[in-house]
Amino acid sequence: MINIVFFAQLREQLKSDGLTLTIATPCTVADVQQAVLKKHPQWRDFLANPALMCALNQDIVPLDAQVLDGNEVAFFPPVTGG
Amino acid sequence: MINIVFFAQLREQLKSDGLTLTIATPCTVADVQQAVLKKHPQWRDFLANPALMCALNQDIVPLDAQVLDGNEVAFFPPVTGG
Amino acid sequence: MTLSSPYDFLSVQEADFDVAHEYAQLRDHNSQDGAIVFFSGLVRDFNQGSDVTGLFLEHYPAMTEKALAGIITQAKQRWPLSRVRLIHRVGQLQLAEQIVFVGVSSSHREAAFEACHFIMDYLKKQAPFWKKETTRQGPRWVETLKKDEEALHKWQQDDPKHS
Amino acid sequence: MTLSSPYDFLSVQEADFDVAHEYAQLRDHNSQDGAIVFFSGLVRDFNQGSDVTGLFLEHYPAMTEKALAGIITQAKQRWPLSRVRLIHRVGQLQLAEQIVFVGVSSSHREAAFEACHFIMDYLKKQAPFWKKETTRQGPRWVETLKKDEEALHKWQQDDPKHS
Repeated sequence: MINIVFFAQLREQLKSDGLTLTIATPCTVADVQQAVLKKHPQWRDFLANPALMCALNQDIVPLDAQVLDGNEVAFFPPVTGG
Repeated sequence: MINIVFFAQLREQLKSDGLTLTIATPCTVADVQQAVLKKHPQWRDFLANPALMCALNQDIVPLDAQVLDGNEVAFFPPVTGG
Repeated sequence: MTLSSPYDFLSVQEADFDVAHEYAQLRDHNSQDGAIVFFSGLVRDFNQGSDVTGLFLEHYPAMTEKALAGIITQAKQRWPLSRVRLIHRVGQLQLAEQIVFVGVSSSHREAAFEACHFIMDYLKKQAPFWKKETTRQGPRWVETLKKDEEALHKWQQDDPKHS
Repeated sequence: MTLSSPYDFLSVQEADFDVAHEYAQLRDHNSQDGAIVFFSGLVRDFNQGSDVTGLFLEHYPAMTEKALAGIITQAKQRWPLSRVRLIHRVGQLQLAEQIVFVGVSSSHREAAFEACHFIMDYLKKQAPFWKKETTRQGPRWVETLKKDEEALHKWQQDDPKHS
């Protein structure tokens, strides 16, 4: 099971702060993204945005990073703290 | 009349914090330096040091800066504040 | 990830911070360091063309401290820093309130300036905080700035490991 | 030379200064600025290979404030700074005492970092202060450092007026 979380504008656009999905692992962050879109196709305009950042177990990673069962995958807009 | 002042190591080496000299103006800072050395030839080792900085009326200047009557000329080692 | 030195400090908090206290923590019992540099970021009333009246700071709680500790570790690998203190606030902030503090001490002025600047540039691009401004035109998520991206590239070019 | 803005402040003094007060002066009633950077320089116990126990700071009184005001003016011509505060102490200082404070506020982080760094680099090479350290080996005038010269060249190369 993968824990998927969303933040900021993306959370508001999807009206969801996350979900859990059971998918075959190991897979990639991009595979997780596609599995989410398969379940929620109406999220495509927001979740398929190439400007989004991804984190895997709380580290920023590229879309091809390897995901294992039990991992947490986060999608969020470019950060604006500081 | 030119007011000449020395600071820091140079002041200690010369055992003088300055002097006044009457010389023909306009002249250059280098001319002032030579006039001081003519009067105090024993200062040559310290006052002819090319690492010294010069200020004319409290602005850092090169040796060829023009000096007028009544000006203040300062010689000092490289600064080390901050 | 945790901080490796007891003299370093990292906090993500709703409460305000006291710059005088932070400065004292960098300075006290520290006669080997000649240089302290700090940055303080404040809520300003004008940003990206709107009149700002306040700010809400969202973050990713599980990730925030880990990301900031990683940035501090990178800075300490790159410059000789004795102490680093970093505080970032979250939640609702009013106009002119303090948002972020980064303070570093070093025996060398150049290292202190560069490391403090580096930490802020990396924080701006890699720490999971998002600002939602309250403006006279309504609430609005702050957009990322291209110049913040460029600020990061500068450090990557300067770093022998990346050139 | 005098400072052109009532928000700027410059002092050459024997007395210590209070960083919290200086920070408040940079920050209070200033909701347009998002960034404050400051540098604080301290007497450290080890410099150029000797154990330092104290410091005497000599200066050229007629020139000091003029030189510092000129550096502040240059920084304000080069970066959008709202407020600049600069304090340099003179006379006898003990170990770990504060020597110098430079604080700037700006609407932009990069400007605040660069201007504060610039002011310190220029002060180190162009303001008429001289340090005489008390060390366990006796008193000793501090030597100028080649890296301080190089720090200045960096700003001259960066400045379009010099390239």
